[in-house]
Amino acid sequence: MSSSASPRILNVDKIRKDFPILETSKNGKRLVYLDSAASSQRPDSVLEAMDDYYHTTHANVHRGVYSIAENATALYEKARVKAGKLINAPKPSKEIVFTKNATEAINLVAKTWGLVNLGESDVILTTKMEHHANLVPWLMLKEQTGCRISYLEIDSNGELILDDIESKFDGVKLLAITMASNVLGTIPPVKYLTEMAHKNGALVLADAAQFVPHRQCDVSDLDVDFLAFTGHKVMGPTGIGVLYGKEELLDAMPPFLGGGEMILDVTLEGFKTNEIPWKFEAGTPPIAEAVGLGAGIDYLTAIGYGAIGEHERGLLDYCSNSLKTTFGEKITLYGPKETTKRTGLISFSFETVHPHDVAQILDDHNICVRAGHHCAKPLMYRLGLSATTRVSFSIYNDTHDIDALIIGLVQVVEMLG
Amino acid sequence: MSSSASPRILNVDKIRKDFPILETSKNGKRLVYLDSAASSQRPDSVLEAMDDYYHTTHANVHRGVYSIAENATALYEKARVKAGKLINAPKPSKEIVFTKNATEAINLVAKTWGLVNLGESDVILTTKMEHHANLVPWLMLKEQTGCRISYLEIDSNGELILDDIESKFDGVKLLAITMASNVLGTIPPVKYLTEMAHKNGALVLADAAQFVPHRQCDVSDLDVDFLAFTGHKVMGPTGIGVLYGKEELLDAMPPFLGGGEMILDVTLEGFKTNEIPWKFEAGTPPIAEAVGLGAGIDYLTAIGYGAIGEHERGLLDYCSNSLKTTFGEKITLYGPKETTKRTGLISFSFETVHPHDVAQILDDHNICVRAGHHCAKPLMYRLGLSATTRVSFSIYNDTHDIDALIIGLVQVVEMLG
Amino acid sequence: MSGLEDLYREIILDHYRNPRNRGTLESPPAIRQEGFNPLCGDEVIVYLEKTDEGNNEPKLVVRIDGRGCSISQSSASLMAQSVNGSTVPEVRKLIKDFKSLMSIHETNLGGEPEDEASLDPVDTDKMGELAALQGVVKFPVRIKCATLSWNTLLQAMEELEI
Amino acid sequence: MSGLEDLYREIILDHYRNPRNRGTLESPPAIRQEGFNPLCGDEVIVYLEKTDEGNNEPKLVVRIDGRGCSISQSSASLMAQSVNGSTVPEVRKLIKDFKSLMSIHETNLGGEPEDEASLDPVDTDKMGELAALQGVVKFPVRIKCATLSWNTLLQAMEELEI
Ligand SMILES: Cc1ncc(COP(=O)(O)O)c(C=O)c1O
Ligand SMILES: Cc1ncc(COP(=O)(O)O)c(C=O)c1O
Repeated sequence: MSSSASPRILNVDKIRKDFPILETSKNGKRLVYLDSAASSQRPDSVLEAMDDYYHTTHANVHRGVYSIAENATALYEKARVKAGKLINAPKPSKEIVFTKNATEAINLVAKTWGLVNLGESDVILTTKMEHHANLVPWLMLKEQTGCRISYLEIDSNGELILDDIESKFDGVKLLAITMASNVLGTIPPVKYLTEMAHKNGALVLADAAQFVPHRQCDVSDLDVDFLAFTGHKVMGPTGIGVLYGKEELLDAMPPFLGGGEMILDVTLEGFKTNEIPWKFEAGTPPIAEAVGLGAGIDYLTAIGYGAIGEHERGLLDYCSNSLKTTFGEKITLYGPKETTKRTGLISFSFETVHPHDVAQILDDHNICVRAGHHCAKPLMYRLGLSATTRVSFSIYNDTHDIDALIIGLVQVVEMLG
Repeated sequence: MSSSASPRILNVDKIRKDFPILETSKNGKRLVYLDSAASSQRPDSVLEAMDDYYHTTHANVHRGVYSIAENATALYEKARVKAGKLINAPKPSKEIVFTKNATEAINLVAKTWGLVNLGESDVILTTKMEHHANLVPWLMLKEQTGCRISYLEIDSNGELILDDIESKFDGVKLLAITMASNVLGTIPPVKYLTEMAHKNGALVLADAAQFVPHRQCDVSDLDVDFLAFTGHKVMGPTGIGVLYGKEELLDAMPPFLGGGEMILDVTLEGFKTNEIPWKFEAGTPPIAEAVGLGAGIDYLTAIGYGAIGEHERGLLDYCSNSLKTTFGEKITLYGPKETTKRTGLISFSFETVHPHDVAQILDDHNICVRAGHHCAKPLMYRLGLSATTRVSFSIYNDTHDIDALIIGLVQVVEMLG
Repeated sequence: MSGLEDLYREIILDHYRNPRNRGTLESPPAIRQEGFNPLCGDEVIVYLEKTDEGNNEPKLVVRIDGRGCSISQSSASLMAQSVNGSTVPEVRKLIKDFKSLMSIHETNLGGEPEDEASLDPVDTDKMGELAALQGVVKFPVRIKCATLSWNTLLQAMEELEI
Repeated sequence: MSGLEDLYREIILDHYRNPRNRGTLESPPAIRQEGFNPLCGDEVIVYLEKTDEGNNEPKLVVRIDGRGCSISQSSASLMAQSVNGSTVPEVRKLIKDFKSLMSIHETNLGGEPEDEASLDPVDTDKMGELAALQGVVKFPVRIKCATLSWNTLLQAMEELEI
């Protein structure tokens, strides 16, 4: 067991001081936050960056000639470059579009590239472990265009079944795939599948919402065509998401929303669109949120993906071992067996206790876990479940959090088991 | 002249203390912010509300069983009710949809209600003084559906020409109209036009982005069907906007973006949409931004629209008189002559100096004004201009700001006139 | 712990572990109505039928399927127990009382009450075992669990045009 | 004030007040190319034609229409003055030099330089009056004003297939 694995890699006690919410308590019990996959907490440097922006610089961007407006624009565009560099985008200032969240980023592609490029004979290939954000936009597109959607199956470990994969690409125009399942933690072989897709003339959209917070993401290496992630899961604020798209694709796409900023000219009859990325950013963008996201990215990269990954793997091992040792047959853990094949989260279920009740009783211990379908109902149907309980880790979690979890779960089983 | 009008109504010195950015200076000159129509500054209570939210409560909303998630949800939904009450929505918890900005709010209506309800024989009636946000979405809809767009003309005072108005509603399915022009300040008679529209079987969408910051907005009285405004102009943060829609209309509309939160069920084949307003809020919403907007609304309403209006009318009078007295024939002011018919902004132009140069030289005095087409190019074409200079007022402006403006403009004319 | 014990009362745990009226009815003639809790994906399927009582008021027959947490499933079981064999007016009264029991907190979540009448005080003594669900109001998020089967019942009644 | 005086040099104000080569050319044969500055709506219309010089390199003829601020209009006037009567290779060199003069700050606005070569130092002595626009780089937002006519020229040259 690796009970001391995490302290060796990250100084969690020091990190926690940057996150004031983790110092709060309820009925004398400190907050144990094990729901970072839903939304991470953010260090104070993020809030300070936003407050500082509002205190010294705020003005609307791209349209002002005066100094604070210029500075606001520069800060906003700098955040864009930072977001692009985080995922190694070749041309960050053109290929990064700020959206309101990852969901909007994926919808943007569906409603621009998708509407123009897909027809009745085309197929969107996806998987049975997608988050609704990477599924419902395609189901809507299916309604609009008559295209078909096909699904890669998963095996009992929650890994994609890749047998006979070449044949799955028949008629496929787009592979829309998660880079890390928010329920199972599974990390599919996106680079391999992208090669396969490209060989078969399909593009690839990667949903990296659960990947970017945990692992180094390199779009240049992966060669995916589109990629989405979301600010509030990478220590940034709510209200901002990121779409990466290859320059030539973004260039060729029709605009998404109409309004200020996305146009070059408007007459009573029509309009000319602006250059990328602004073509896709109608209206006043999330300026302060971009600044905050930049600070979140700085914090994350200062710690480094190497340490983050190692830390999380340590917690994963510790947690799954503790769960299995404590609850044996009573508990089922989902997802890949090997920790190297997954991100830092564990979904599990008890035979006799519903996840909602698990979360409710844990809340009495001030422990935050997620219970439900995790916005992945098709996966739930596939697993034959209506819900699971999920615990997820970030840099501010340590083995004490997991020990508290186990104590709480013991009481759950006592009460309702 | 009403040089002392404003101090009597509002204690601007006290108000300014709530806005730290107004205490900053550049080269020994304090910031004179006259661009609130582009984006207002925000009181520290807004930033404190957001920081406090992140420090004590943050979690993803609507899906968590644990306390901080419940509290986050409650705060988010409370902000919705606050936004609804601000505009007197009959059912705030159902009829208010949070978007990323006003632009998205209008696009939402165009891409859901519009796509379903408009065809080749239908007309969208709008005006020649719309912001691109209330024009480009309809131009895009025209491309998609073949519907026509017709425009209400304006007279030389920048007021709508209402002669023979009944005939203008022929074939009209939607009147999309601003409640206050961001260039002219004009407040069109939206209540009267809404009656007219309804009599002729048309719905009404009101763009209240420039109205809600300045005047009491009452959707129950106006009876408009949809209304949009934006957070960053009402002392709220960036990254959030508001759509109001009548319950039965929102209920009947197809969803907008697809993803988490907007669904009841998802299978491999299709999905069932959630109830309003969540049906239109795909993905993680701008949670902290909603909390901040709520605090901004509290600040605004504590001051009260009565005082705000009176204060602004005082500044309007003072500023237009000063401009006319100082520059006489050299300057042209746009918009209605009577201050009661307009909001607190003035667009003007000098015969010989381009607005960009005006703003540049004023920036040297640390005075922020907007120069350009103000995202209203068709209006610019109509006025025969490529740009104007615009000054706009808020509760933290006083006559000193205007005095500084005049001094700056005198230098502008000296240098380039 | 007092809050938790209030939520997980013995009656509730009993109905969760031993749900009453579980099963299906042939549909048609019965109405089959699905209900989802978007929060967690809990699912309740209500089967509803009315008996032919000649000139007398028909009575309702209800069966429950689906799965979910202790609150949604016990509430469905309690609902079925109270509804089965009752007349339509009796059921309407039950629904009204149950919603009153729950709706107080729904308001605090930021909503308007559905209608003012729903805020009438309820006499929990007359509600029998149903009153055991009262502890739920201290846990606003769980109200949706508790009301799921009732809302589904209402939809089924609409379908039955009663 | 030193920054401002650097921006509004005498040469610039002169070209703003008395623009050179203003007018139109019949199109076709000339290319008519519109350019917009999305920031402010400034508009430059470039008319471009090449002369027939027999076996020698053709020369370019340019006229300017449109309206905008002192920087965009004086830059257009300065551009027209330098381009008129020059050969295509000469104009390409001019464009490159001018962009170098400007592009340093574009990078700081968050963009990548268009290509590395554009960062070569320029010899402003050889640029004549054009060098007066150098003060613009201190005002990043105005770089778009200054480059508007040049980008529009480039597009017109593409249309002319030269
Ligand atoms: C009249 C009007 N409508 C709509 C908008 C758009 O607001 P936003 O950019 O926040 O979407 C603005 C502000 O720019 C405006 O002035
Ligand atoms: C895998 C995955 N994709 C997409 C999303 C959507 O992110 P957001 O809600 O910020 O749009 C999430 C998070 O909920 C996720 O886990």
